[in-house]
Amino acid sequence: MDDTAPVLSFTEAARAGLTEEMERDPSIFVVGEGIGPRGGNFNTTLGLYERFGPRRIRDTPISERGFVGMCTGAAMVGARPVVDFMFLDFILDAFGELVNQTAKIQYMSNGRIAMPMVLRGCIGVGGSAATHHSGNYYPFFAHQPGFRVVAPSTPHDAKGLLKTAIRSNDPVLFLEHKLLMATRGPVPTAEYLEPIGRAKVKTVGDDATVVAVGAMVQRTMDAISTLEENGLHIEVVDLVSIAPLDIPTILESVAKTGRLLIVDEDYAPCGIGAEICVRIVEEGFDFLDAPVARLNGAYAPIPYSPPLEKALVPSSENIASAILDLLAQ
Amino acid sequence: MDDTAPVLSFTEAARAGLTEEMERDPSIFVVGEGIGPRGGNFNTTLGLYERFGPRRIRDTPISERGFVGMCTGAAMVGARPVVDFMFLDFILDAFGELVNQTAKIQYMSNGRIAMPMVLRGCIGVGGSAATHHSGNYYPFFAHQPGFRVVAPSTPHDAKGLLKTAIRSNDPVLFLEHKLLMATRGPVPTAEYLEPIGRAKVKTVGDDATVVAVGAMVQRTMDAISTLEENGLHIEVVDLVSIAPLDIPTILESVAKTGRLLIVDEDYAPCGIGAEICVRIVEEGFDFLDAPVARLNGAYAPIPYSPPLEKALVPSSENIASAILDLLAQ
Amino acid sequence: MVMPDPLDLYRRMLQIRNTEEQLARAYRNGEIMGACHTYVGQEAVAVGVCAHLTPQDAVFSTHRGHGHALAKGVPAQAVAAELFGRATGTSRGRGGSMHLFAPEVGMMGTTGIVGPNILQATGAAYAFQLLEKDEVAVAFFGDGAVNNGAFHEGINLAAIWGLPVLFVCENNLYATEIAFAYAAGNPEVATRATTYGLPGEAIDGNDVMQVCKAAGAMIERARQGGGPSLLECRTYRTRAHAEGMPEAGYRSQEEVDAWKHKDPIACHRAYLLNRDLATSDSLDEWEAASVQAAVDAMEFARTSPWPDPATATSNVYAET
Amino acid sequence: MVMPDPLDLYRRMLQIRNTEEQLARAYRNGEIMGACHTYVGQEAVAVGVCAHLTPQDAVFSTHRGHGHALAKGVPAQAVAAELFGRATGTSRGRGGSMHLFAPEVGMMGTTGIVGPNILQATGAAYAFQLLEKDEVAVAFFGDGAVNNGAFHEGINLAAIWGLPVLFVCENNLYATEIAFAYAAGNPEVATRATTYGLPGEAIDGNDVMQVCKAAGAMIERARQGGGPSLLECRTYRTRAHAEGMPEAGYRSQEEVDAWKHKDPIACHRAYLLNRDLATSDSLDEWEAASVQAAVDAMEFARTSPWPDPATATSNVYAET
Ligand SMILES: Cc1ncc(C[n+]2csc(CCOP(=O)(O)OP(=O)(O)O)c2C)c(N)n1
Ligand SMILES: Cc1ncc(C[n+]2csc(CCOP(=O)(O)OP(=O)(O)O)c2C)c(N)n1
Ligand SMILES: [Mg+2]
Ligand SMILES: [Mg+2]
Repeated sequence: MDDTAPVLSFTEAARAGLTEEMERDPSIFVVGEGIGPRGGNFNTTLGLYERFGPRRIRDTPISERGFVGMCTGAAMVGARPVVDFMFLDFILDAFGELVNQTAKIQYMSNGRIAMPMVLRGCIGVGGSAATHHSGNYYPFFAHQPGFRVVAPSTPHDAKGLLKTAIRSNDPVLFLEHKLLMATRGPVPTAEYLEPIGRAKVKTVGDDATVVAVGAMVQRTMDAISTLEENGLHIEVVDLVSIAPLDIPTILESVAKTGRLLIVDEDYAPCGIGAEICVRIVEEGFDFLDAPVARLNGAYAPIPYSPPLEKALVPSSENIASAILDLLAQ
Repeated sequence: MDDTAPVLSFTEAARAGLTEEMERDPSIFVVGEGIGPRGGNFNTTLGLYERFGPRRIRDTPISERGFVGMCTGAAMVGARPVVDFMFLDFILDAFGELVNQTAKIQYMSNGRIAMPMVLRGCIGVGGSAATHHSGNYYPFFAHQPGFRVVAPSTPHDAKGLLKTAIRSNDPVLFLEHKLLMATRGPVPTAEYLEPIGRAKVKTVGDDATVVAVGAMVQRTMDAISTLEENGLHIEVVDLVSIAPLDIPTILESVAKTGRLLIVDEDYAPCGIGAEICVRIVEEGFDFLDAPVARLNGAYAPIPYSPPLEKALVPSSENIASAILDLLAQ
Repeated sequence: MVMPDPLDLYRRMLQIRNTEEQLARAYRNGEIMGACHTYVGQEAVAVGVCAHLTPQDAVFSTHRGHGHALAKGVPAQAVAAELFGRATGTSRGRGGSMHLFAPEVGMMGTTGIVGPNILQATGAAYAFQLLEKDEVAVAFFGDGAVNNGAFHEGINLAAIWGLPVLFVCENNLYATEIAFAYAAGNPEVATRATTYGLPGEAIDGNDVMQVCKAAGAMIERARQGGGPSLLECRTYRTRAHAEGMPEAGYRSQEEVDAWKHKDPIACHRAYLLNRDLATSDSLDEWEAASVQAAVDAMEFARTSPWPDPATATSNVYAET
Repeated sequence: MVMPDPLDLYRRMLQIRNTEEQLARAYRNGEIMGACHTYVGQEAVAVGVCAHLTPQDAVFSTHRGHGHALAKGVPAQAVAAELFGRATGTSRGRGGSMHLFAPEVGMMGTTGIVGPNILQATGAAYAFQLLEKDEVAVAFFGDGAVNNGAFHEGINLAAIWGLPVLFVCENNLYATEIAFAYAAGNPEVATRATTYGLPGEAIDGNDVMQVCKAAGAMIERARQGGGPSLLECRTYRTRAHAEGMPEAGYRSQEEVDAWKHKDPIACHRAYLLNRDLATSDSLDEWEAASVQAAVDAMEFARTSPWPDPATATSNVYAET
């Protein structure tokens, strides 16, 4: 990656991408609570109200179902809405609109109506946000046909993927983990797009493959640094795209390492790790020298108190020992 | 099973269970659209309005979010609501209430508030009901901690499980496949309860294990009858309980057969088959003589036209050939 | 506001009525599957409203949407073929009665879920305002939708942003068999407009001229930037909630008969004859022609090919 | 209706105010995490309403719920300990500020999601009616919730079934920084009651005696089977939306100052003194005692043990 590139935070990078796209295409508009003059609870739209005005940067009432259904209709006649949920938890009040309408209208209209719509929000456990502001929820949208889902882990990917999401004619969930928003990294000034559906190999290794999602990517990098001192070479794959999954990249890695661990903060049952596991079993069973392993957040609503919250999410120590267990098999 | 037991339809059996429980416990009430004098779109409450009156058999406006949230509050102070959605598709408008409230309040209150609530509805593909009346959705509720989910495939289990669901202090989804509602079978007159969380072995065999869900159970039985003529012995497991999963029963079968196919009408990604696969890989990898296989409905919204609708759902021919493929591995 | 030709209104109502009578027969024959909700008795509403719309204006309809689709200009053959599940249908048989999409004439869909179309019409209006177009959006919905959160949130959003959308509530007194008087704390719909700060009016939804006048004024207002309105059309469905459903005794025969006497087509026929706008012979001729066209539409559907199962998973995504 | 002792109302408001001032300090010290929304300026509402409730009556509150919890009788220590995340908190530290549950005194929860508590209060009232209990349910919610579908559906359900529930809207003019006048097509809340067919009244929410009178009558009515009511309390939060949030210039200093002059505690103090119901010395003594109690509550929380991480997954299900 270009080291001379300016360093931006995840949020700044995503905002730069949004700004570029809004400059390019006047049919793009953003709705959400506090995204107007305030610039968004997480500064996702800071300064954009002044730049694009109230019709394109629209503060809403607390009507999640209403404005999601509204944006669905706006997309049906040619506008390109971006829904900024602040916390993604609030998307659940619009779930009926999304699953029965947004996701199905392209199909039901036989492809004559497009559905260009971005649904963005803050996900994940951290900062004692407690159970109504800590959800992940992405398996819901990976299960239902009609959605694309991305969870970038770097500022670079945040910018490139948000631009791609906005240009997509499919509804795309753009997920921003609360622990990543302030993280910083190089972001090229020249325009670029990141494709939806591609995972990224972060470190090359042949002892085991670890696929990590979102905030778990850096935590996994921390975990393997200690292991590398002991001569273990772990291939870390940043999943990046939750729907569709980049199975070829994971398969290629597992073909080499024979061992796979999926690290996902979200709940295990019917989660993304389960889907990756079955896909690898279906397509690469003979590569496997050991059972595929999952490391997930504990199966409970997210508590507030720091020691409880901490206990539910995989730590780098948990990840390191899960890798060692996998290698011991 | 008792052959002298009277033969009832799936719907009659479930209704008998509901009636017994309502006779037993005056804190049970049912809400839904058309469940009053009309007796329910699927006769789920036929005759019960006359028997229990309007407060216990309550017709509602089209306010799914409203009455689900209402029932959540009623359960919090000691009533035992049963929500009858008619078509389960309508539950999605109440998804925020269910995931953020119903499923979390026992935990957030540290177990001081119970959540006895049954959510029942018709699921599945059939009869050209089209995309808004054909959903399955159960992986959503299997992913989120706090729910129990059952999908009985026989009148016997429908009655026993609905009674258990009503007595449970957890929110339980009771799913009734539209193609099963009219099917008939023996139902003992003596009271009985079926436990949540137990799968049932329908046929014993040692060549392969097939786990089937809901309407796929009978279709799988049809499929293996042809195979048995060719001397193949398939062990068919009726999953019955989607959350929690009865992994021990499946594991025991796979230990014997070494081969596993999961047949599920619902979508594959992050579905129930993926979760069963990863659990068996985690706990029974060495039992497996071949990759675990899934057979699911095609990944698309459900269309209306019979030839299209038929094309999306596994047929007994599809199941038979999937079994042969598995055996050929 | 230009008032449409009363004769065209009559022709259009006839087309809807006769097409649906044929669809109902086809349903009894098992040629139409799933749920089929006819619009019989409510034709004046769709026809009176859509008479003011261009093909670029966007209509969002309900589970009871055959009349809205036909009034918006979707060919009867395409509607019939869709209900017959054929490749020549509006969605090549994917949708059926509750999923009619014809964006080429601004028919943006019917829905099997009560409520969402109110929000989608609000959204189309948002796009029209954003992109500075002259188009307006219309949501048709029943009394049953009024108790749903979508009504509350959608109308409020349209009101605060002054969006060019008309909300047409077809109050036919029942949601399936549940009376609006039971389901709502207040039996009126139009007066609720004050709660959201937009104009509201209740009219006789069986009088196509009245619908035409009221809707025309509200649509013109929206087109000129005057914002949304709520129009309550008091009407009645004279057939069962859905074809094949028994009349479970939730409404009296007297009530049904009284409304049948207010049949919108019969009333409008009288209007035309009283004003010498047509002769009964000419109207009888149209009637015969309309029945024939409806029969032909069924035949078109009946003889159309089934969709190819290989296409069952196409168009789930735009990029595929 | 028996009017509560005005002195008790004063003591309770003091307790809420002083406890929250201490909580705000603890937040600045980093002893309280997450989001902390104070009730400062709105105390008269919770106190005036809850003065009429028994421990069996059920209250369902919002993200701004400390005042409701304290007014309903949850000990300040338990509230403070919960916000400190300690094992001695109302939910042993699981919930924090937005998830306060104390069913033993009828505090059925605060919520981090706007809307659901309106529905849950309706449901508790449904259960009370079904089980023929004398209890009533109360939902507190802000002006922001009024534009949400939960308001529309919940109030309608309560109205059509005559449920014993009181809906208390604390209209403090803003939802975060979004003015209700912008977010709603109609700036009034109480008048919306006619849309749902239940009684509604708008009052000065900073006058605890007025709140007490209005709420008392509505609660008595509900208890006697008279059904639900909607009470709009016009009030104001004088602190930021949440602790640590900047006042982003969405409201003028003049407006804030004007409301600070209408501070409910200062007004009620004047009321007590004017009527010789208390001496300023005695009120000063209570003030000092109240501050001390609040400080002690913080100390209790501060010195309480952290919850055991091993308990982090208990009580997800009843049967485990
Ligand atoms: C969210 C939702 N809940 C329930 C249904 C089932 N349903 C279909 S039509 C209908 C009644 C609709 O009544 P109304 O809105 O008055 O329209 P009408 O049938 O009278 O034209 C119901 C309850 C549905 N389609 N969607
Ligand atoms: C469904 C939902 N959307 C958004 C939020 C974020 N949020 C928390 S408080 C708040 C404002 C609430 O305003 P109001 O109801 O007036 O209560 P107040 O804060 O003024 O007491 C918002 C938008 C939320 N908690 N829930
Ligand atoms: Mg109706
Ligand atoms: Mg407010």
